[in-house]
Formats: sequence, C-alpha cells, structure tokens
Amino acid sequence: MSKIGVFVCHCGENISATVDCAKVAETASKYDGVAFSVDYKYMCSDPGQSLIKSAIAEKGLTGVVVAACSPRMHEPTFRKACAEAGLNPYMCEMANLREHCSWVHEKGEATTEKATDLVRILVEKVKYNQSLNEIRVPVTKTALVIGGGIAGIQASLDIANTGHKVILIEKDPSIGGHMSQLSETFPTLDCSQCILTPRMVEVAQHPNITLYTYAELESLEGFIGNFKAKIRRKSKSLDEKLCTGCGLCTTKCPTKKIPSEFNEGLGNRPAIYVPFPQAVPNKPVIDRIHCTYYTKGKCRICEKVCPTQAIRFDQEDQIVEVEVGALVIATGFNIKQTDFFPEYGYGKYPDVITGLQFERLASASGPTLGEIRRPSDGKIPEKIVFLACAGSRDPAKGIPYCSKICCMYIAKHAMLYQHKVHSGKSYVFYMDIRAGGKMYEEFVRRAIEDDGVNYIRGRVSKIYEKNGKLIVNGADTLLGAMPIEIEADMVVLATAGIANDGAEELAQKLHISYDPYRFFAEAHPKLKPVETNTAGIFLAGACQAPRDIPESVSMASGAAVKVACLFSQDELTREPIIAVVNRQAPPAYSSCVGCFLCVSACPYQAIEKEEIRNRNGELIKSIAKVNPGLCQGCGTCVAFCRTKSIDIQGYTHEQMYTEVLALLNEY
Amino acid sequence: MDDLRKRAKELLETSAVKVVIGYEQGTANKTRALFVEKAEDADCLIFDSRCVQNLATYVTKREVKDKGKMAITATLPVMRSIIQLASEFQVNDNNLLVLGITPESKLVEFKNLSEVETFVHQYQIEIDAKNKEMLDKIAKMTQAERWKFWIDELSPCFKCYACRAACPMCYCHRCTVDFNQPQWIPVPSHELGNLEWHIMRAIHLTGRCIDCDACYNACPLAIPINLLTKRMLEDVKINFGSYQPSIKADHLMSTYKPDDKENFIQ
Amino acid sequence: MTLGFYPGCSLKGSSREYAESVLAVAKAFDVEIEEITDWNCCGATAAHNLNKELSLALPARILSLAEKQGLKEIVVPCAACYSRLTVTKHELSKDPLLKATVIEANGLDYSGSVSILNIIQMLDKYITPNLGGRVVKPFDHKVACYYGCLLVRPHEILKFDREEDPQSMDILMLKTGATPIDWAYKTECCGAGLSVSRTSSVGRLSGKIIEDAKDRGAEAVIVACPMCHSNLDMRRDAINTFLGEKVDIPVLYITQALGLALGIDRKKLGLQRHFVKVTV
Amino acid sequence: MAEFEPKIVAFVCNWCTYAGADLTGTSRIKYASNVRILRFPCTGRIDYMLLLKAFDEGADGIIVSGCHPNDCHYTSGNFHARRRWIMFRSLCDFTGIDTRRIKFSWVSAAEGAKWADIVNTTVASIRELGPYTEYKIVANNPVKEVSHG
Repeated sequence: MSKIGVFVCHCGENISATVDCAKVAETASKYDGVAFSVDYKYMCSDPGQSLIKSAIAEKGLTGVVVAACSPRMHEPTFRKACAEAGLNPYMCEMANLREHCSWVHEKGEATTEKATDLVRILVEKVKYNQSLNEIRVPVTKTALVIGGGIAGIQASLDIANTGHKVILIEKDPSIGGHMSQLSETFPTLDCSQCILTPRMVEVAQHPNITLYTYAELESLEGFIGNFKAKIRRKSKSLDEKLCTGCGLCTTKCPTKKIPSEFNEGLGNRPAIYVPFPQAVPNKPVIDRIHCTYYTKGKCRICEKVCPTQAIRFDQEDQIVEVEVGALVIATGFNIKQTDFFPEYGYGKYPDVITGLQFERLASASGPTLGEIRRPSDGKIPEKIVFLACAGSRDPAKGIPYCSKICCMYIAKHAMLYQHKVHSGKSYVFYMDIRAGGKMYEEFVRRAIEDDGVNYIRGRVSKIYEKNGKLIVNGADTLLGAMPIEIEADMVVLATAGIANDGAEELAQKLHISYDPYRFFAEAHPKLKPVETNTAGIFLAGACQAPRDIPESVSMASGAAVKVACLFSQDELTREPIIAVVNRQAPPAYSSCVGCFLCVSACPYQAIEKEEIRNRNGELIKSIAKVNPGLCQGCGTCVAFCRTKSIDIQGYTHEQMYTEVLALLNEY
Repeated sequence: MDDLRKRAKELLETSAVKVVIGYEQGTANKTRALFVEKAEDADCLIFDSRCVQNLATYVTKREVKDKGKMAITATLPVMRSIIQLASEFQVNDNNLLVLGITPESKLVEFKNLSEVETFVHQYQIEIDAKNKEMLDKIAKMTQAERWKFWIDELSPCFKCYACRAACPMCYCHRCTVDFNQPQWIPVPSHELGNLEWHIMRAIHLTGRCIDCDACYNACPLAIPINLLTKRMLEDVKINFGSYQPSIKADHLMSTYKPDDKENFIQ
Repeated sequence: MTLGFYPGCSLKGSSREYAESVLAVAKAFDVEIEEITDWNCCGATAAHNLNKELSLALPARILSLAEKQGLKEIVVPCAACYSRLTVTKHELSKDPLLKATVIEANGLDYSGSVSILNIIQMLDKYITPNLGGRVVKPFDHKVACYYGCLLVRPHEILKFDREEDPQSMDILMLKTGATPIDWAYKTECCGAGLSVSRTSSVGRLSGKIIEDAKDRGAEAVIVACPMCHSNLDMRRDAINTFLGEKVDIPVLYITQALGLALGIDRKKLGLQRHFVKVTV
Repeated sequence: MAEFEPKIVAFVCNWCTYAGADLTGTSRIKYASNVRILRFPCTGRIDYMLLLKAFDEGADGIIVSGCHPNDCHYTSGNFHARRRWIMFRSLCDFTGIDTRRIKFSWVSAAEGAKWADIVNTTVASIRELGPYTEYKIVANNPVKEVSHG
C-alpha cells in the first residue's frame, strides 16, 4: 500500500492568490493511498524542504507529490530533498500548480478544481513510480580526433594539454588541412603558414598525442566513454622509422608530372612526395596510382637512392584498433570546382580559377612563388574579376546557403592582388557583403577605399573567351541593372564551400546525423553547437558548416572542453529516464519478437540486437536491447512497439495510462 | 501441379528441407494447409484456384519453424508476406525456401529471398474494384454515418481473434490485447473495445499489410475489417508513396521524411 | 511508322523554306511525314503572357488532335512551338486538375501519349544514323551553330542538351563535313519578338551574335528556329547599321545545311528565299 | 442548466510545448481552465492508444502538441510522431471518430501566447460541438454476453 505525501505550495501568493491551497491539500488527503497532505507558504525554502523530509521520516512515505511550480524549475530541488530523507528521488513528482494553473486562470472554483485534478493525476502516477538509480558508465580517457586541419590540430592540442591522451588521424600524408594552403589570412593579413606550422610541429612532438597520417576511420562501435575504433593506416610504402626525410627520393622520382593536390593542380609533384615543404610528418609517401613501379612493375629508383633503405614496396595497409572515450570530428570541407559552372565555361577556361587556386598563386610557397600569374600563359593579369557567391545562395544550384567565408577572402584576394600588381584593376561582383566579425567590415572597407577594388553589386550571367580575354557579362543592380561587360585577364570564382567527400559515409560509420547538404548536424543549433546527437562525439570546424579560421579554432577548443569535462570523471552518471526492453523467464525471455523496427525509429542508434543463446551456444532468440549509454529517453520506440515490450522509465505505460484515467475519473 | 509434388519430394528426399508447407484437399470442397515431412506424403499436395489461404502465417510458428528448414508453396500474396517478414527478421534464406507460384500458376523456385523480392516487385499491390468502391462509399459518408457504420459492423465482433491468427503479420507472441498492465483493450465484447482492437490492428499493420484479405476470410462474421487496412494502404500511397515489401528498406512507419506533408497540424 | 508534323504559323509563312527543307530531307530518307489536321496556334508569346489556361489549352488541342489522328510521335521544327508543346505536356502531367480543365475546354480527349521531338531530336533519330555514304557534297565550311533560347531552356522541362553550352547541333554539323566553331553566343538572345516593335534592339542583340560569329571566322550561321532566322537574316540591315559594316554571312536552317550536304537541289531547300544571299 | 464545460486533455512534450505552457504562465497570459496537461518526454512517446483512452474516459477534446519540425529535443521524435498522426488521424476519420475534437499543434518553448491561443480556440470549438455524446453513448453500452456453444 502506497503512503503518499502531498505538499501544496502557496509560492508566496503566486499560487494561493487564485487557488485555494488549503482546500487542495484537504481534498488530496482523502485520496486513496495519501498518508499525509499539507499546504505551506514556500515549499522550496529550507523550512518547506524540512517539512517534506520530516514527513518522509515520520510517516514512512513511499511517494511524494509536490504541488508547486513547474517541474522544469524545481524538480531537481525536491528530488534532492527526498533523496536526503532516504526516499528514492524518482519517487517524487511535481504537479504544476503555478505556471499551468494559478498564473493562467482567474481566482475561482474552476481553478481550484483544476489544481486538485493536477494533484490527483500525479498522486495516481506516483503509485506506479519505481525506484530508479542513476546510470553509471566507465570512461576511457583517450580521445580520437579525426581530421588534422586547424580545427583538429587545435582540439588535439587542447585535449592533450589537459593531460589526456589523444589519437589524431589525418587522411592526407600531412596534417595542416586547407589552412596550410592559404597565403595570408584575413583580417590581419598574417601569413597562414607562419601561424600554423608551429602548431603542426607541436602536435608531432606532444607526448600525449599519437599522430597517424595517411589514415582513415574504418569503423566505430560502442558508446560514450567506451568507443572502439578501427583505424586504417594506408600504406605509405615506407618504413617511417628508417626514413630521415632527406627528400632524395622525391628529387630522383622520374614520374614528376602529377598535378599537386596541395597546389590545387597549379603545380606538379612526383609519385613519391611530401605534399609541401613544411609537412608534418616531413616524410614521403608513394602515390600508388601514379607510381611507375606499381603501374608498370618497373622503376624502383627511389628504393635505389634511399640512403637508409626505407622504401617498402610490399607494405600493406594496417588496421589499428583503439579504445577511446570521446571523438572530435574535424574533417573540414571542400569547395566546388570550376567545372560545376556551365555559365562560366564548365571549367574549360584555364584562367577561370577557384579561390583556393588563387591562394596558391598568392602564396610565397606556391607554384608562382607568390606572383599573381595566370595559369594559361603565366602573364600577370592586368584586369581581374572576382565572383562572390559562385554557387552559394543559389537554390537552382542546390546550394541555398551562404558559404560564409567568401566575402572576406575575396576582399583579401583583391587586396593582395592590388598590393602585388600596382597597375592592375580588380573587380568584385557580389550579392551582399557579409562581413560580420571583429575587424571584418573594416577590412572590406580597406579593400574598397584604400586599395581601390571596384565592388559591383550584381551577378555575372556568363563568361566567355574572346581574343585571349575573358569576357565577363554582368549587371550592376545599383545602377538599375545596367549591363556590364569586363574584358578580364583572369577570373576568380568564390565557389561554394561544400561538405567534404565521403562525409555521408563517415557520418554513417559514426552514427551521427547530417543535414541535406551533408554537413554534420549539431545536437542543437544554439545551445549544443559542438555536440552531435550521439553522446561522446563532438564536432569542430567546417565539417559542420562553412567556418572561418577563428570560428573553427573556437569550436575546436569548445569541443576539447567538452571532451575534457567528460574525462574529468571516472564514471559517467546519467538520468535513468531511458527505455528498457522487458525480460521474462525462459522460454520466452522477452515479449519482444525481434522485428527490430524500433532500430530505425531510434534517433540515437541506441537499440541493438541481443542474441539469446543456450549453453551450447545455439541461438534461441534475437531480441532488442537498449544501450543505456546511448539512450536519451525520448520514448519514440515505446509508442512504436506492437508488443509493448519496450517501456521508458519515468513515463511507463502504467504511469501514463493511469494519468489519463485519473484525470477523467472524478473522485 | 505434378512439378510441385516432384520438387517437394526431391527436397524432402535430399533433406534440403525438413518440411514443405502447401495445400491439401480438405472437407466440403475446401483446401487446407498441409505440412509434408515425408517424401511419400508429397502426393497429397495440391494447388488450384481454391488455395487462397495465406500460408505465410505458418512460417513464424514455433511448431513449424522448429522442424528445420521449411519450403513453402507461395502465391503472390504469400511471397509478399514473406518479404515483409524477412524485413522484420522473422525468416531468412537459412530457414526458408520459396516455391513460388506465379499468377499464371507456373512453379518457380527462388534461390533466395532477394530473388523473391525482385519477382514480387513486378506487381503493384492494387485494391480490387469492389473494395475500392466500398472505400469510396464510406469516405463519402458523413462522420456520423461512418461512426454508425463501423459501430454497427463491429458490434457483433466477439474478439475470437481469428483475424489475428490468420494474419501472417500478427506473429507477435504477446499482442497488445494480451497486455494487462495496463489493460489497453478491455477483454469483453463491447463496441468500443472492438473498435479499439480493430483500430490498433490496422495501425500495427500500416506499412506492413500486403492486402491478402486473410483476416476478412477468416472472420466468422464476415466483418469487413480488411477495409481498415485497405484504407491505410491507400493513405500510405498518398502520403509516403506506394508500399512494396522490401527486405532492406526501412519500415514505412519507423522512418520519416523531414518534409512529410500534412495539413492539420496548427 | 508515320511521323506527325506540326508546322506552326512561321513554317507556313515567313519561314516556308524551313518547312520545305525539313520535308525535303525527310523525303530523302523515306521518313513518312503527316501533318496534324486542323492544327491551331501554339499560343507562343501572346497567350502565355496573358492567360495560363488558354496558353495550355491551345497546345493541348494540337496534342489531342495528334492523338486522335493516331500519331505516336510528332516533330515540331519551330523552337517556340516545341517549347510551348513540351511545357504544356509537362504541366498537364503533374496537375490532374489542370488537365481536366483543359480537356473540358477543348472538348477533346488528352492522354499525353504523344512524344514531341524538336528538329535536332528528329534528325538524330531518323536521319543521322543512316547518313553513312549519303553526304555527297560535304558542307565544308566553318559554321557557328546558334541555338537561341527556346531549344534548350528550361532544362528542367525539356531535358535536352546542356543549357549553357549546347552541343547537339555542333555534333550534327560535324557529320555533314562542317567545322563548328567554339563561340560565345550560342544561346544569347536574338531579340525575338522585338523584331517588329523594336527593330533597333534586334539590330544590337543579333548584331553581337553575327559579330562574334564573324570574328571567329564562321562562314555560315546555322539555326533551328524561324524567329532566330528572321532576326539574323531578315533584320540584317539593322544588324549592319549596329555593326557599322556590311556583314554578309548567310544564315541557314540546319535542315538546309544538311540538305546541301546531301546534294538536294537548292531550290527545293528554299535557299533563294533568304534576304542574305546564301553563297556557301 | 450550467453552460457545457468541455473536458480537454493535452498530451504535450516536455521540451517545447510543456515549456511553452510554462511561459504562458510566466507571462501571465490567461486562458480557459478546461485543459489538463499531461507531460511526456517527447511527442514520439505519445501512444495513440492513450488518445482513444481519453475519449473512452469521457474527454470531449484532445490537444496533442510538441516541438516544431527540426526543433525536436531528440531531433526526430516529432517527425516520427507526425507520420503516426497522419495515419492515425486518417484512420480515426475513416472509422467515424470526430477528428475535429483532436487538435494537433506545434508549440515551441517560446510560444507562450500561441499555447493560450490553442487552448482557447480548442475550448471554443469543442464548446460549439458540444459534449462528445456519440462516443459516450457507445462507451456506456452494456457489455454483451457472448454465448459459446
């Protein structure tokens, strides 16, 4: 038999002004199973809480209903008070007499009647409440960071500096990401490499960081605090321990005309290569697709010239298995290539280039050593046109979003061009200038006012080649859509920032969600920007949406703090409001029939298959099992299950059914 | 159907399967399910136009399943049921072999269930004209008329659960009606409980029912309960696209599209 | 099989030579052509700017008549007519209500079963596959293939060729022995209906087209639309005024150029009807 | 006779509509007192059987409300719920249940005023429809004896 205590709060006059609290308490005292009922001025005050505690002790209460404000306000307070008095905190429920009753209705009988109803509903519910215990899961205090761009580097360093182990994997031969390709950075124009490379070196030397370059995630299992990751270390055809990074092999390799990824195809590299001089690690890999030995079976020159015999042609990919407690995903972004734009020539004009290609032209370490020369004939362009929003904000192209970084880098490009080609003329076609950010607007104004970049508000309809010039047809919408034709020597398209290749596959491996543009989805757009819906997996940088460097870095540090918070505990505790699949005695084992339709309904991939086997290991039955580490307690599976085999603690079938009955049945 | 008997015999003789599920001559010129376990009994197998019972209902039954690998004489509705069951992990290639019977009454043996799926997908699930007319008729009634229609129709139902027993999709060991903490659906025969039972049944079958009419055929009172599932089939088509059972695809009601359309949520 | 033929107004009037050349080429390859009986205006420009239902009912009637006549496939050489008919078919296919309205208005059945071919599709389907050995007088000239607007746009509906840089005419001309040039004005506006009301605008717009063709060494401009043809050919005076020079590059329908390559008599192709003398 | 006071049961999710109703309170916006709110973790948890139960037990109207699409605390619980509602509502309609008595809505934690409005309009429309007698009559029918034999 239940012994329930009802505690009606006046909340000063907030409740009592319209609800007759004494009457509510009196009516409640007559309900079946109510052993104690009282009203009090301030239930959340110390004396109020003491009232509850002493009632629990003296009357031996088995359940408590506090009729006061919203449970979203004080549920934790009263549950804690109950726990202190030795009652399981989950035996305490709150009836919302303030926000849902006294504040929204006029004084009168109907309001008091509603208040008593609300109390009754909860009294009946509490009868079916069960003692619940917080869920505890251990934590493996190692983080896996995927992606070695600036976001991944920052996250790795921050986590490593809190004293925890980090495994950083990068799919390319070197860390550095897109930032290493940039010439100067806005709004300060400091050299990208100069600020990035010290961080890269720090990663390589940090005692807490294990760096795997040329490596990708193969699979991930487990849940927060307890992930198991398989990492594929692609073969570099090299014994890294022996290699000294002398670079002799790269100079002797006969296959030299492979478009360099680092230089965005504007320069070449050999088949055995280090992507760029400051690469970390500064050791080469063999590109097996282009290497003569792998394609034709002959050559092995690198092997012959290597002074330490470090080349390993027969090296195979290696699978490394690691256990980690959290992941930071920092796989970055990509940009649309020029061939995506039929109106600008399907990529057939060599002097129509992307923003990243311009970065390489402007970079001192680039193929032109920092001189702005056009790809077709190496001439210095006298007239250059920049097109903002190439693809971005264009629903017809399937990219309705703003790529965010282009307005700023275009201003930077135009500025760099004006600094390098004093006699040159530069034009920027834009839709809007979005320069929100510290010193950003000032930077754009500087480009326009100090460096004389011509900003034209309008779109470009077509680019074609004529007599060695690129004819840019556009309109100036500030001059009444006046048609404008510019004979340019070079055109730079600020092509849309898009999700990286393979983003979907990675998301599926990680069981995280992604948006329609394949960018990874954050758990909440405002309040959980670095979390994903899978507990323990965090996001950093442009894999979530186009981001500039400062944002990527802050996000990375944010994600690192989330990881550090997680790692500050030896065990995680979670609210026990989770789904549970019932278990029964053999031979049924569970009423679950194993249709597993709940698996696709679960937003958190928290439902797994559990195989019940007999002593001989033979499969008797497969049933659903909720992983308490992953379940967030939404209950979507509960309403879905045909056999009612899943129930959610705190909102069980019996509790909710009883609430409906209690509400409509007058006592 | 000599080739069916021959094949059944072979399968049993070689122990490729332990039981062949098919039809045999019953009483009163009716056919009934037959479970052949010995090769010599295969001669009792028949197949003709009277064989409309959905045999797929047996492949999830413990008594049959425990015999070992099964082979089943499967008409189009049976094959559809089997594909839906496969998508719900109730049958698989290791425990079931399909001896398909095409709508032209030709025997085809499928190597695996995905072949069955390919075969099944050649045919759209279509509601027959008579029932379509009935659905339209009910849709055109006023709400009060519909209420009366169904309360009257369902009133004689005494919850014998023959519909459930005949349905291959109702394979749950514990049905919601058997659940008693709380008692979702009252046990005695009562209009409201009957309505709740049939609404629940239709919802549970939404996106799973392959429209074989086994429930209706089994009902001793000939209550047109299949109209409920037919209406759901139509609605699925309108709202989420045509339903076809599929082994790999996600279940229609356990997935969603962010742009699912409705016109009633304020 | 008999191929239906919808000429539209231009091919019966100002562009008779287009019709003549289409029929001449078809005849040369024994393609049976049957004109749709009692056809009406496709509703180009006027109707579709004023009244949506009317603009769909007009082409729908043509398609209904074709169905009634038992035609499975029709060729529509005029790009504007092609556009109207195709758009109508598309709109009616996705809106059953609209379809019902239009059927009622026309009093004719419409099922949407007739497939509509533009001239390039027709040539690619019935002529070019059988071209082997038939080119007796290769059209050995540098040509600028001009597609105009309606042949390739809107892509979502027509699903024909690449809308910004179409290739189909170039590929076809290559087979006649011509050398198509790479140029920038393939799909730029010729001035279209402004031909009558604002001839000077046509002079400017078409002028740029002719100028680019000339600058890149074209000896002929190839078109597949009567509107394009009249602007580039008939309005040559206005064009020359705009350019400030006399440019005499002839403008040929693709069927005329093909006809020449096949050795068909110039008169049968209607070449004498052009304003700019066809010297190629 | 006193004016008919409809009994309305509201099934709401904890994160949006429950919080939205809290905001109605904090903003002191008044609304009709006929509604009783039942708190669920998510609209995904709301079992359609509970809605039928509410009518069984004498409710005259029902409100079902949760987070707007894309705003679900659990990302997709409301999307799943929406699919079910589409089918459930249609089936109710087909079986003659008065779907005007079930109001579905999205009310976010910021829409205190919208919550008051939803309650008020629902109460007004149910008041106009009157008590759900159709259902109540059937509910009060006696249990039938079934003779087996």
